[in-house]
Amino acid sequence: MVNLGFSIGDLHFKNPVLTASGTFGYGSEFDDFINVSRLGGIVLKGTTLEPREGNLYPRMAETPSGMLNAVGLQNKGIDYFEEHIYPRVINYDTNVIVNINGSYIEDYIALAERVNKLKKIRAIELNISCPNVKMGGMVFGTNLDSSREVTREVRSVYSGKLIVKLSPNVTNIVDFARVVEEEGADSVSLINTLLGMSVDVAKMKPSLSTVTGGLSGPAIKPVALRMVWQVANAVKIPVIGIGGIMSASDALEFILAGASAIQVGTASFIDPQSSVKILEGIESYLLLKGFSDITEITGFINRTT
Amino acid sequence: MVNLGFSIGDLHFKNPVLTASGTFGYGSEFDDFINVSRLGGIVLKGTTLEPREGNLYPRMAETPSGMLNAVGLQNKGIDYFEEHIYPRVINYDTNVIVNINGSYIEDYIALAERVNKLKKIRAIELNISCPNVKMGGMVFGTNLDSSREVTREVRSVYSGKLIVKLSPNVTNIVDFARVVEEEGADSVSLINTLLGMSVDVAKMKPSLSTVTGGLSGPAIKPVALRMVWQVANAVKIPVIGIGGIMSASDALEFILAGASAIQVGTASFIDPQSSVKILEGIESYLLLKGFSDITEITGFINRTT
Amino acid sequence: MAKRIDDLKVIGNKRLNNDFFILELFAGTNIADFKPGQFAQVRIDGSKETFLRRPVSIHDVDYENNTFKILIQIVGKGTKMLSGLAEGDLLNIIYPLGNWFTLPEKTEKVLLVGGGCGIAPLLFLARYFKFNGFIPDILLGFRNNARIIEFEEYSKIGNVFITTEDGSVGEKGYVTSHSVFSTQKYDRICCCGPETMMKALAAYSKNRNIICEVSLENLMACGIGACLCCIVDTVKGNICTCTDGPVFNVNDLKW
Amino acid sequence: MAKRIDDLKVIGNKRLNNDFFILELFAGTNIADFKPGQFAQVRIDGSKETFLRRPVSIHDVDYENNTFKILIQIVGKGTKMLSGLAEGDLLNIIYPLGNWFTLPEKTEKVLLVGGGCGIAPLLFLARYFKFNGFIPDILLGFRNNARIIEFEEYSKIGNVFITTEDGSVGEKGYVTSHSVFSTQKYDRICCCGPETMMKALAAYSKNRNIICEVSLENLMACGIGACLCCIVDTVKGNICTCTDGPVFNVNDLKW
Ligand SMILES: Cc1cc2nc3c(=O)[nH]c(=O)nc-3n(C[C@H](O)[C@H](O)[C@H](O)COP(=O)(O)OP(=O)(O)OC[C@H]3O[C@@H](n4cnc5c(N)ncnc54)[C@H](O)[C@@H]3O)c2cc1C
Ligand SMILES: Cc1cc2nc3c(=O)[nH]c(=O)nc-3n(C[C@H](O)[C@H](O)[C@H](O)COP(=O)(O)OP(=O)(O)OC[C@H]3O[C@@H](n4cnc5c(N)ncnc54)[C@H](O)[C@@H]3O)c2cc1C
Ligand SMILES: Cc1cc2nc3c(=O)[nH]c(=O)nc-3n(C[C@H](O)[C@H](O)[C@H](O)COP(=O)(O)O)c2cc1C
Ligand SMILES: Cc1cc2nc3c(=O)[nH]c(=O)nc-3n(C[C@H](O)[C@H](O)[C@H](O)COP(=O)(O)O)c2cc1C
Ligand code: FES
Ligand code: FES
Repeated sequence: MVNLGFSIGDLHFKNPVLTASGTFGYGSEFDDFINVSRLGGIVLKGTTLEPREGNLYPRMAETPSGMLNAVGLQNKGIDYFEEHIYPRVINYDTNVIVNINGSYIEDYIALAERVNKLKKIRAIELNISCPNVKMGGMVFGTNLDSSREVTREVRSVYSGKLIVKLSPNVTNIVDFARVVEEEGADSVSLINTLLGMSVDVAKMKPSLSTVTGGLSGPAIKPVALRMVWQVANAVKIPVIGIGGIMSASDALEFILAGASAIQVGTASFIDPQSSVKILEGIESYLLLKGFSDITEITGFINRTT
Repeated sequence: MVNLGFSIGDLHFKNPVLTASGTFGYGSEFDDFINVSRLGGIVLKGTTLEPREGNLYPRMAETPSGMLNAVGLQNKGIDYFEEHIYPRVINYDTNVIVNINGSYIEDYIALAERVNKLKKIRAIELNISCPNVKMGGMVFGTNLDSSREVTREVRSVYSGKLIVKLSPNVTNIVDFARVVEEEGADSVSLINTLLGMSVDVAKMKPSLSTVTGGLSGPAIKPVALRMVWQVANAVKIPVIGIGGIMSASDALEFILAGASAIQVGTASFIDPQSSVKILEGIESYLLLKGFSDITEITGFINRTT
Repeated sequence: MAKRIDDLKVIGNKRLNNDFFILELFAGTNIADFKPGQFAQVRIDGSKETFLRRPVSIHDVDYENNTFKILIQIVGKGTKMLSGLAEGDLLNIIYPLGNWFTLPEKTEKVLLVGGGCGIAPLLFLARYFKFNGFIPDILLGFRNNARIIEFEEYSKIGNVFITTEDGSVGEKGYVTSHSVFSTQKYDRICCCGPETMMKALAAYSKNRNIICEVSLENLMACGIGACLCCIVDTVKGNICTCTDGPVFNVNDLKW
Repeated sequence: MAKRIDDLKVIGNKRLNNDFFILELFAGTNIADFKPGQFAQVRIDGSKETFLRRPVSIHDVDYENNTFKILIQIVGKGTKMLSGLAEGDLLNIIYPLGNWFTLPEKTEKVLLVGGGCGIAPLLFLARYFKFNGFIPDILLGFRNNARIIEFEEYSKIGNVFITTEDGSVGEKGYVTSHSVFSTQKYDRICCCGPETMMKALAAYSKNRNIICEVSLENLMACGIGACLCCIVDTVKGNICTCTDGPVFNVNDLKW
């Protein structure tokens, strides 16, 4: 038996495989395919204070080894969440994390306060990196001062574990990781999508209604991995790696580079069982290589190079 | 017949298909496969003042729909270039562009002065975006002040066309494009590679000797396209699109988004004939769609959205 | 109805014409309970450009032999790949997905209308209606002779009417201009095809108070309600084509 | 010698054992002029993970029938894909690339040494040497019985010696420990195989003033000298394995 667990402060995760916000619905979409409770955690679809309709169709385009999305945080708002989703989702025997989003700092604060009262939610992921909304989102995550301020304010009202999700669309992601660490974040997760675009050459117009959208999938893995490696070498809090993870081998790249855990995103669209397969693959790898605890390989490449 | 030509100031290019620096050697590597003179232009391998040995092996790793490289500007220096390469390369009946690189501003200036004397070279590409060297390169291209300064200084000594090659590893590439335009650049080319990384999970170590490297190929196309679209809408000088262009359709995405020309990079490794195939494909498309001049479609999507 | 993910064996690949082919898949003895209008998400292997699954309708189901069929039109890289599958190959598939056409509650005269690859779900739908006592009329539209797919199976179920744009078979023109609309009076129209066609039928139906259900072909990433990419703007707001659809009553759409 | 890019027809795919297979390609009547040690860059279609071409050595050339062969060891996604090629399939290939083993100028006793997939270039090399009047000894190393590839063809050319790591065939151990080195005196060794093996032979040769040429298998992107990814650190600085190699005199390497 190998120990796959890791912790953010005193919050324990039974294994390092989480699912990424916006790619795993509220878990139930996957009940027919996997036992969601086997996962280390699930991060729910991005939630806002008020209901949001998101962007116009078309919101999606396929790209080489990836996809663009411009969903734009469509969700039914926190009231609906509390009433209809929370009671259901807490039946999973895993850490359920709410991904919170806003247009103004006040939105983030109000949301964090609301989630703070949901006793079974022990962590939030502060999304300051959504590229698909006109206001808020990435605007916070690409400005150091705003990142600092929103983290500080949310920290002051939220007593659970605070994971800040970083934007890759910046010159130096390490600066952002350091700033949110200073302001009391318990963990950072990265990366959110890269801002991208595609054109329908036959129709001579942009593929997405919003012209630009967020790029995810294997295409972004090398960039994500580089950023995770940089950040893991710069902060002390646990780093959660995200970006193009399709297989256990992909996940292990992140872990070897310094990630304490990973999130499976777009992969769940291609194979709804990928998260569990990745979990099993990580375990096999550790057994094969003769390790008994995942922490023995976390950041392994940094010890030897 | 369709007109495919475009110009940077008074420098005319017979068509918009160029080859990207570092992926096309000095042209002769491709003589067996294509008639290099058919192209709109070729950008030569990055040149420095002194000879450089580049980085240690391994310098390359395959990634989903892309590759990482860490060549590190290996080249024989400007003296060798003048004596051995220049006399040969000018036999091509196309625009030959020298890609210049340095560790210090003085290097760029000295190089630009040298190239200024080579009468058959009518344009340089100022590479302030190489991610694979410890000093110079991307350090210039990710700092607005340095970008401004190096462009200004090179402009003051170089009388040919000055194309500045931008780094995608920044928060807002438009700022950089505007700054170099202000300083007298005649054109901008983008993007250089995205900083990425990969880990050899079996060997438990980074795939590249330098750990991080430059990501190129179709994987980066959506990011490149987004940046080209942003920049084309912000500057008046011609924009040259680069990044993951493998087919005429890919090239047309960039042109429809606002690029006056494109460069074919990594594609030449997969198919040494891609540049010419892309050229032919662009021509067919214009004929099919009933256009007689490429400028009719340059930035087409910006006119309708 | 639990969704499944399976590697199903291809037991037949029949080319209908230049553009259309039918894959027959063996579903095993515990074959799923399919409803007409539902679809599947098939995985495309073997191309660098096809990252996502491709949605395809359930074309026909044979509960006796535990097989089902999908009818595919070759339009791009993914469908091209699928056309190369041979007997014995495995196809990774998530199914059955989405909602289905509703069964009339009382006696109704039903018309099924399909255009292009939109005819795909209609065979199973026709069978299902007939099984439940409603013999439908079936109107199929094709671009021309070369695009026609065999409609023998449909003829066994109900009256079949054909249009081609060039008049080479059946009436000339679009389905929407077929004479059947002036000679017959329908209570219900079920439709799948190009959006312009469906919109025309929706307008026609609304004007006459005919119940009209259409099957939408929105771009999908996941097919299971997880990504919110496939939304359609309805009177209830943006809802998912893959879970709340693909079949919609036209009164719910903002057409 | 002009490089070419062609879609060549596969006329045979012969499986040698679990890991090795030989593809035979029809090169057309204007077959290229190959030299032993040269390689080709083959395009891998049909996998999302294989973006770059794969370099493979020219294994054998048949100028009478205008065909040539490549011998491939399945190690990952690309070689797996290639193993699935069938007669009649087309393979897109850039060839012939790189330099070649040098022919002795005077009478020399020559040993060819190959390990693993490094035996690939040796058959054509052996033929070439014999044709030019040098009958080589050939020493081949395999992990075990199961990995052995048929060496009949080699035996027709010169004396063949075998080692296996488990001793199941030939002498037990690595090629470098084979008794031939104590019983014979060679003027030249040509070698292709794992780096450790080549380094050991290089050291052996240098100590005894034996001419030693090795063929390197550096990672390549372009294969034609355009990317500078495949470099090897030599006494002349960093030079390209794909154009200045793959064959190097060990005295030029910093081993
Ligand atoms: C619920 C549903 C059921 C469908 N049923 C069938 C069916 O039974 N038979 C059939 O032939 N087709 C059906 N389609 C359409 C089919 O999914 C697309 O034709 C297919 O995805 C195209 O893939 P490709 O790789 O060949 O084309 P691509 O190379 O990806 O694109 C070629 C063209 O097809 C369009 N396209 C690409 N993906 C989709 C998509 N997911 N939905 C719609 N259009 C797309 C593109 O915009 C482009 O114009 C259905 C679609 C949906 C949403
Ligand atoms: C000049 C030259 C000649 C060669 N001749 C032959 C030959 O005749 N027969 C043969 O079987 N193999 C030969 N090789 C090695 C062959 O290129 C690799 O085994 C092949 O590229 C692996 O591809 P893959 O997709 O199966 O493996 P991948 O899935 O890409 O990787 C599997 C393993 O193979 C290694 N590998 C990947 N690409 C290369 C590469 N370009 N060069 C070396 N190792 C690599 C990886 O590091 C990894 O450990 C030669 C290599 C060179 C450079
Ligand atoms: C369709 C879609 C919707 C997403 N929605 C959200 C979201 O609501 N909140 C968020 O923080 N990230 C969102 N993301 C980003 C993912 O959580 C993840 O960071 C990104 O997709 C990179 O990982 P991947 O390559 O594994 O998908 C979304 C991604 C996709 C593809
Ligand atoms: C192996 C390699 C070497 C490169 N060397 C240079 C260089 O010397 N100078 C430069 O400006 N860009 C260099 N580049 C970047 C390319 O010119 C181009 O900007 C980048 O690869 C993106 O385009 P692509 O995706 O079409 O390859 C290099 C790229 C590769 C892959
Ligand atoms: S396709 Fe993902 S929600 Fe419908
Ligand atoms: S592989 Fe590109 S230079 Fe050798």
